[in-house]
Amino acid sequence: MTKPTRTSRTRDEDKLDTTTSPESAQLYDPDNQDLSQGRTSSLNRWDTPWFNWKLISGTAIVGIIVLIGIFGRFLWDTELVYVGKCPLNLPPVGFENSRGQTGTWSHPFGTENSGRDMLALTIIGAPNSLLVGFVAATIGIGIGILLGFISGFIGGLTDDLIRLLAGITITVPSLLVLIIIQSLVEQIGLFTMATLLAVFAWPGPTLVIRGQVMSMRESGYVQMARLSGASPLRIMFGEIMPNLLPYLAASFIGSVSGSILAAVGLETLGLGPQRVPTLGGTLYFALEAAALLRNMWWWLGIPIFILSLIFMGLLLINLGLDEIANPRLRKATE
Amino acid sequence: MNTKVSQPSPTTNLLEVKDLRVYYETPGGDILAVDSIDFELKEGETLGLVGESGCGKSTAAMGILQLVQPPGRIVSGEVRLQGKDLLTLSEGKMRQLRWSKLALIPQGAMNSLNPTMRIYRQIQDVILTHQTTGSDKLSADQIKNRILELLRMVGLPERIYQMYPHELSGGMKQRVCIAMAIALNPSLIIADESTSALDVVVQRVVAQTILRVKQMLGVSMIIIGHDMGLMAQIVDRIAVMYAGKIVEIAAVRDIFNNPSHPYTQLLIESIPSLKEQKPLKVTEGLTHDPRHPPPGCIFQLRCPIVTDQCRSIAPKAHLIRVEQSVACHAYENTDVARTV
Amino acid sequence: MSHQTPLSPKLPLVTSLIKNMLKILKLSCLMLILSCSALALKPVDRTDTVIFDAYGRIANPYIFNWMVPGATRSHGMHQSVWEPLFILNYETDEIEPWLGLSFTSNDQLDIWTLKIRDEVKWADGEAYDADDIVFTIDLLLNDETLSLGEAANMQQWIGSVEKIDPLTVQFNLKAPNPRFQLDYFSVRVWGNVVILPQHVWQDKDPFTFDNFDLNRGWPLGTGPYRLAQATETEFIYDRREDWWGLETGFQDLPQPKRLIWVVTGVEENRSLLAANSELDVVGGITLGAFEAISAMNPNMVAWKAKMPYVWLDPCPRQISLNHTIPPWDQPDMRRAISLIIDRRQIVEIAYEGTSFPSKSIFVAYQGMKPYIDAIPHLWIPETSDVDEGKRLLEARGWRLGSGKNKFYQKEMTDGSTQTLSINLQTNAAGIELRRVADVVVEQLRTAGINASNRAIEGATWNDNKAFGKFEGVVDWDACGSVNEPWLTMNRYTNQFYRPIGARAPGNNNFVRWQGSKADRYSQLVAQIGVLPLGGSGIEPLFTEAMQLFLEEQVIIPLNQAIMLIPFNTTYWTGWPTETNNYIHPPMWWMSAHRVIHNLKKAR
Amino acid sequence: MTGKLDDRITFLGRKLGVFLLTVWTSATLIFIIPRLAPGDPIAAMIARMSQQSGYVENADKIIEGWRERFGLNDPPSIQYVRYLGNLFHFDLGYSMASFPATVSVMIGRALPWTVGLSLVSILATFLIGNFVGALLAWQKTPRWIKLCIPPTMIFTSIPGMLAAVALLYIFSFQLHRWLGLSAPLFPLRGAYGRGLEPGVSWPFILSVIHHGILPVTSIVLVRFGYWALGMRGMMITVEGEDYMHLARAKGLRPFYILYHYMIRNAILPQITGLALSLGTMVGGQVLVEIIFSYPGMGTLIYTAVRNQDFPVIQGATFIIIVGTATAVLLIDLLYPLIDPRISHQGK
Repeated sequence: MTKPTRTSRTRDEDKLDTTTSPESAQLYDPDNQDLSQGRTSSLNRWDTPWFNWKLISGTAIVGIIVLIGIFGRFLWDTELVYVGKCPLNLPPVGFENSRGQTGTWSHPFGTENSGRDMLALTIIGAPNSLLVGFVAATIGIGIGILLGFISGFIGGLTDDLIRLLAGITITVPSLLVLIIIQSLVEQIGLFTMATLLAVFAWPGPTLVIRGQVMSMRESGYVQMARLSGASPLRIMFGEIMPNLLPYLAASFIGSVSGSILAAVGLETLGLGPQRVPTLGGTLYFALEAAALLRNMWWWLGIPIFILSLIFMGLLLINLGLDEIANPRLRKATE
Repeated sequence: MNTKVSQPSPTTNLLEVKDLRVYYETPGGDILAVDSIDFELKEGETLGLVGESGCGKSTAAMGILQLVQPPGRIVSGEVRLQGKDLLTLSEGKMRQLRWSKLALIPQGAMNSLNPTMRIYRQIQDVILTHQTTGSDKLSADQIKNRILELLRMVGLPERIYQMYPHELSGGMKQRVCIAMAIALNPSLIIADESTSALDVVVQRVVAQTILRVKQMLGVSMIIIGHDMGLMAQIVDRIAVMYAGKIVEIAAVRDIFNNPSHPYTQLLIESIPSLKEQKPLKVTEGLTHDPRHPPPGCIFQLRCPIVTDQCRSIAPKAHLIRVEQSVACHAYENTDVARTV
Repeated sequence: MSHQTPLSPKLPLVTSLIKNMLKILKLSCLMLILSCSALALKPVDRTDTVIFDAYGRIANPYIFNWMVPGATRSHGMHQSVWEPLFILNYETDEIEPWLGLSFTSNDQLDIWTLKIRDEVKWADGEAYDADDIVFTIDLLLNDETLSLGEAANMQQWIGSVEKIDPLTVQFNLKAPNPRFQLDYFSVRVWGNVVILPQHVWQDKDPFTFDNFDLNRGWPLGTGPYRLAQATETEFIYDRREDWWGLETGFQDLPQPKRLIWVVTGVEENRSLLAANSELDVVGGITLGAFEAISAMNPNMVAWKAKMPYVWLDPCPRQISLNHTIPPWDQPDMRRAISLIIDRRQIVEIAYEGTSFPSKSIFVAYQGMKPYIDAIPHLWIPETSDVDEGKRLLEARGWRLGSGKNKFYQKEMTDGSTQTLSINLQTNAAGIELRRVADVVVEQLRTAGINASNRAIEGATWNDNKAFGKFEGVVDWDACGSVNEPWLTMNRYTNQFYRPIGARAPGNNNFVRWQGSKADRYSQLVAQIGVLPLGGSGIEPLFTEAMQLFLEEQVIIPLNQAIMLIPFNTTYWTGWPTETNNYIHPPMWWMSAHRVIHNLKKAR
Repeated sequence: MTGKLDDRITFLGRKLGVFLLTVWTSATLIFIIPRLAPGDPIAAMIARMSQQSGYVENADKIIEGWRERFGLNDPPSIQYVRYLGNLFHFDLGYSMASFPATVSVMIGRALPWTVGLSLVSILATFLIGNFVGALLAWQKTPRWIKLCIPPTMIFTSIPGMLAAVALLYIFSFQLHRWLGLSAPLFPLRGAYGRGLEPGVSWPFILSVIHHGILPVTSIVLVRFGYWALGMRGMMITVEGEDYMHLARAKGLRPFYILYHYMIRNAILPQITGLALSLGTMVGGQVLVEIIFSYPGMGTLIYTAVRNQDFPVIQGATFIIIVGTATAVLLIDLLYPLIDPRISHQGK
């Protein structure tokens, strides 16, 4: 029996190699794949699962907001986000406020009742919101990965303990803890805020990653790796991690939007950073000043629109990643 | 239940498939999963459909059942069941025809039963769905008795009735599927790789059950699979598929004794034998891109006897002896009577 | 008091567990199934009803014991059911009699005699007399824990109280107090001591008695209305045709047949209610909201007919710097801040023009005018003087940083460089102080001080002040005086000085002002404290004390507090306004009795 | 059903153990956490009094009196033991900020509203979300529906309270003006109409429903998308299952397949989420309740936290903790009954 040398072969040949095993005459493929899947992916280099319009458009939306944050400050005077730098209550260009003032090009998005410029707020506030979300999610998912892997891989008492910890964190009302921690912290900046939110961002990912790790631990290739004497670290990061990657990416993005939502919620209650312009903080001022009633729709409308954009972008990225992680979803949308 | 009402077709063919094409749409072009296949099935006959994975045999079955799922689609062809072209039927008409005329014993027996429904309900729902509103409506008791009878027929104990699928073994599940398939006395049962996921002993049991049921009911069957050994024992004729085309179709005996198409020969040769160790020939050669089949013969890339003609002209099916037709240029001059 | 289980009865474990769980369940069900009030409400026309704003959520709507601190009383009770003895009228600066006729003292100001009206009756027909007053005061005097409302104050001043005759009560004070009537019996601000019906309260535990049983007529009061229904969000009062005041000819019955106080929620919400004429009086709202509802409903009026519409609230806003933390321990440094701050900009931005810069440390009421006007040269100039402020900073060795660091810096003795910075704490409960602080912070930063602000929860904010854990706060702790200066001045005397880490009593002098000038100031204030109200000897003492106070820049006054109280004239007229100023306008004060009697049907 | 009795008892014991441990630890945390913040609840209470009346004389004496009364001068260990003891009796004590109301009474009054609001909105969200998700994934859904649904998901990206404000503005304030009606379509505030007595009467019930529509809508609007996306994913997974293939081959009616084969299987994981939402619902919807002046638990807890009203924070959060932990416990215990594939034998 001539064993073919693997090195020079393409993936397709390998596949063929297994389809006709020498042990039986069965033309047996364990996956029972039909023609529509599997082969197509390797045939066209543009046909990778990562080339997903949802992922791309979502990334584009988020990217634009980041770019505005980076380059906007060179194009617009961002000092205008501070109190008293502009006339109060101006409408956006082309509109009129209830006092009959019309919008001017010096404040194209209008201003609010403390004389903050809405355009500057957008330029500074939108990336700030994203930043808080990303930092909180990074910490949260980081802890989630660490604990999830430990829990799922080691199991036993450690697993019980971590699950208990997660359970408790989920049961204790976050608002209570956040308000109290805030009173202990000297000055609340974006990073403090993000760290606070991360305290509540980890249990979800931990539990889910734990489940995934546990099911993967039992899967064939991990067993094989273990039999071949790979170290647990190598198995974790060499074998399991790459397979979890699209999934982790999706839950990271989910965690980003969750953290942004939580941050905006806190800010909207007036519990955010003080002098740092944030979208939630703008909403707080708008709600406290009865902006709707005053027909200052731009005051609420612009932050809500930006937030919706951010969330939509993240949602699209998440859906895209979901489809990459789960080919069935992809199939359904093609 | 009387299934043989009328036969407008003058022949005794139960099923005629003509030029059936099923393509899958992909960004890189259509995959020709089933590319113009023709065959017929007589009353009471059993046809085996063999071929390697991905050759389109299951797709062909789905084409007959009209259950091709997007992105797949039936491009053209005729599927005549008792003379009626199924492809022209409306969705509703087709739905009524399914199972009452055309039943399926699915592949992947492990997961073919709804995990959240008890066994009896899954059998009961086909009976209830296809029950005409008229006088032959069965009472609850009658239905229950019928289900128990079906379970007995496939050799399952009565307690199965109340169970959930996860409580059954793979073989038992597959026999439940068989019981379900015969619930309405269909004219044709398609068994799609019904035994492939089972271990060898259970495979035999299931195969025997299929055989027994077939003998009891005299139903026509298409059995799809890749275990030539198993096939030999249950089917009357075998159709060999390669890359969406039927390359050879013949009676079981002829396939084994006189495998004519080079691909069939490779298949037969690869059946292991204890007496001699044979090299694995099928592994040689390349498969083509299913979206862009090469001009000429479909098997040219792997064919040991390939000629220049094969690379440009697609071979027609040649009837080399009674009931054995082969699509290969090698038999150009041995045509017995007519092309199929 | 038992130390093991304050306020929790001991029961056998299982019984109490089940009992308590059932209790919550039962209450939940009861609330839905059973009617809360036994008296069916008869329908009353909207035109005969006045609807008031009861502000935010009422924590315990079924407790009408005003002496426990959690109980609410401004949801109609002390505006329509419980009547005051006297009312201080801010507009006339007079103390008007109501249930009381006169309250006079001896020359030493330590024996006060109260005479009340004849024929005053509780709603159940019992007489309201000296016994009730003596009972109430004794109850407060006997509270060793000092935890009942006003108990501490009563015990601070009153040695004994005695009934002279059914309509006369004599208070024997521990020390002279010229403000005894004013502070505790005249609705000086918001409310005052409410007299309890002895025949209801005599056998009750004043700490836990809820005083709520509509069938028995509780809460019992003397006013022209009785509580008809109390729910989570609504308090309905119906007119009593047998009010004592009608029978004695004191006053006619008020015109409204029904008064309703509703819990309104956020500003949007109550503004919309007002615009829809579902609310006749709105609690304070912002200028923007007022302009919006005025545009929708032309019948809205406020204290002033035009911009800025507002009425002054008694508690002016200020910055308090911690006198123990360098560099703010230097009066010059504090003054520099005061000079740099542009009070008019604060008013324009934080209040959108609806407030007024504070000239003095006092509220600019009619009654305070003589004192404020007495020393015009001492008060804060109209405009800011940033240059002078910077000069003061530079005189103290601070140098403006260059380039990136634009803040003032100073080489310290240990060689390090310190940046001039200040953190201002505000109470997160309201947005107003935060907005003021936001403006101040920008002004200070522009001038070269690295200022920041931080809103913190009320309880923490309060503690930080009391224990001295702050650099600066935006607050209103000079609040107190409304028609005489002593009360505010007394809050900064050295008797209240506590070191950092010890609680400043009642947040008095929490800035921790001390030293020889503070001592002299305290002496002067003590002398003012025993002079009769409005007495001629006050002025020289006052002038000297304020001079010391301002030299030291003990606090930095910012602006007057404001209240924009919209009234809806669709159904009712006769609301107090600047041109019809028979009384001050806050409708959550006990003085609202005057307004309710003055309302006229609009159609 | 292969589990032996012993295994089941061990399983039950472990789950109960985790339940009790969670409740105890969380209860301890909610004892400690509020006390970490600097600030004295009693002083805060007096400070609020001073906000009403300008200046409270003798505040320090009053504070001392009330601290003693609430046992706040005792060492923390004694307070803790007393607290646990009281919790064990389910005795939640008196509120500090609104003494002498007991925490039980305050919760008892707030709970029905929150449970009512949350229950309706959670169930509605669950039903609508899963229905929409199912429609999105179902092959036979008309194309126009599939095109119409995704835009509604935009609401998912708006914080709930903003949706509440927007709804309030449109339906309670502007719409009737645009339509020329004299009264708003929906009430602006509260849980039931003015002048109605709570009780079992049609006007009251109708009024409760009328008042509940906007709050419920604002919650449903922002939440249903999450359910829909989850359901869609599950449906697509189910769609690819072999039994779906067989179901179609069986010639079953499309709706029958949708309900009995797809939804029944796809909804199982969603039920876990539902149970968790139901467990946490006693916490209320802080922002939405505040905006609609809805007298529920969310407002109660929010106010208590801001006032540092220890007993109310502890009492209310304890109920949430017990609720959540019970939901988790019940999921573990009851899920095998819902999903026949899973038995107690699981790891």
